[in-house]
Amino acid sequence: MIIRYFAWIRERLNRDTQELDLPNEVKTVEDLLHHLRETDEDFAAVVPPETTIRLALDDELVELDTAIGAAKEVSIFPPMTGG
Amino acid sequence: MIIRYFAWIRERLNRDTQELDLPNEVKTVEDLLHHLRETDEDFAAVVPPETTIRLALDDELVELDTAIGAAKEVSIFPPMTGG
Amino acid sequence: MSVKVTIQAEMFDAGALVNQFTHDLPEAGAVTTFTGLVRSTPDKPIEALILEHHPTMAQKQIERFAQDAIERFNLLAIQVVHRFGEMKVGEPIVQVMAASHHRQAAFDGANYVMDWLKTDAPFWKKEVGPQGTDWVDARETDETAKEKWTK
Amino acid sequence: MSVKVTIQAEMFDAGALVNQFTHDLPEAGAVTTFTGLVRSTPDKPIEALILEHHPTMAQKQIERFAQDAIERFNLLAIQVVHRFGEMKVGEPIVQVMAASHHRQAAFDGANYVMDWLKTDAPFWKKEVGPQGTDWVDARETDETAKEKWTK
Repeated sequence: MIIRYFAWIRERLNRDTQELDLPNEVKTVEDLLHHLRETDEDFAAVVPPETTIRLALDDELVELDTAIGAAKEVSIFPPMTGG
Repeated sequence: MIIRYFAWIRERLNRDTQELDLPNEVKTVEDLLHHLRETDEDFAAVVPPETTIRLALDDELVELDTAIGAAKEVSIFPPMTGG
Repeated sequence: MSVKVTIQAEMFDAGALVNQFTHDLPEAGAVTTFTGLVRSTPDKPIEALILEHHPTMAQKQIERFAQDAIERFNLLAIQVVHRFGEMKVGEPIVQVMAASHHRQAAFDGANYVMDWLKTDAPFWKKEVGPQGTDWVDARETDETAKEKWTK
Repeated sequence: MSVKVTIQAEMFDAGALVNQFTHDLPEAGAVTTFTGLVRSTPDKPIEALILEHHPTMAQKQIERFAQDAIERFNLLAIQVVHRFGEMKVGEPIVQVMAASHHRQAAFDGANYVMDWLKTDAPFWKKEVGPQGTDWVDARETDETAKEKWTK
């Protein structure tokens, strides 16, 4: 699983991508966030649970309860401000 | 009083302007239309009462019951189709 | 808060107008441009359009709609160019440009001016087609389009 | 029924894009163009904007909004250009052009794409000002702007 970070999340984590083998109990995008907060101090500090973030699986915006399934990439980012 | 005609009304009347001294009893724009129909065969034929027309007094759109007052020009035309 | 209205027979360059309009507005975050063009469709092919107009009234009316739009939507600037006379298929007839800080005001400003212009600006279209010339009838939907601004 | 989406770092010429887009659409009676620009206001002066983006996702999302707009408003064509990277005050960030037979569809098409793009296209703005750089917060009103399309 490749994880991509964007905008201030990327900046504060000081990394834009990361490869990770997910344990079997990580089924949904929300599980992944829990897993990252438990195993990664930096992530827990930069993206605490109350942070407003948005997520994409393989270029599709998803909700927290979306199953990760066979997705190859998860993108984690703040609300968009384009246009 | 100058009367200006536009679009198909102008074409069918075969005139674009006309000068006219209005009798005292012609107070409103509607009175003027009656007066034109009574005194001008061409106008009566081209613009019978059921015709959808619009009117302006000195460059301002007006209703049938608007008083002519001190206006110098009346414009008579079909609904606009610009833009 | 500037309003500029030009009524001309000459062809205009739609893109060049957009660039000129935008050039001196450093505070504008949004510019909406509407361009109305002479169109020919397979079911009703035309060769050209002739626009008759009432010069003094057209100028005054369009300036008024533009000023209304500036105040109603808090715009930075609005510019309208409307042609009269004969124009070929594909040529621009009218262009309305509205600039504002945020996008919705720019959309609404241009849309508002176009809705009023369609029914209340003294222009009349005559189509030149294979069967001769024909005055264009006013569309009922143009009259009702204005109603969205009175809600 | 064509959709063209370009995501690029290079500056673009807003007016030239309008003219290119319009050139090959003889059936289009209406073209609406929205141009979003880097703006600096007296109360919040900035020098430049840096846009970060998610390239593959941005392309797919914008193509989808554009295709939705084509079908929803029966448009003839839609084109979107969105920049990323650094841009100066007054430079264009994004341009959306919608062509249709009649004017309201062209207005709605461009407006619809912009509303979705603001909240669902993966771009993030960072302002470069006298006090350093600052990520732009998402606006609540951008999120609610989409609601008008679900009525």
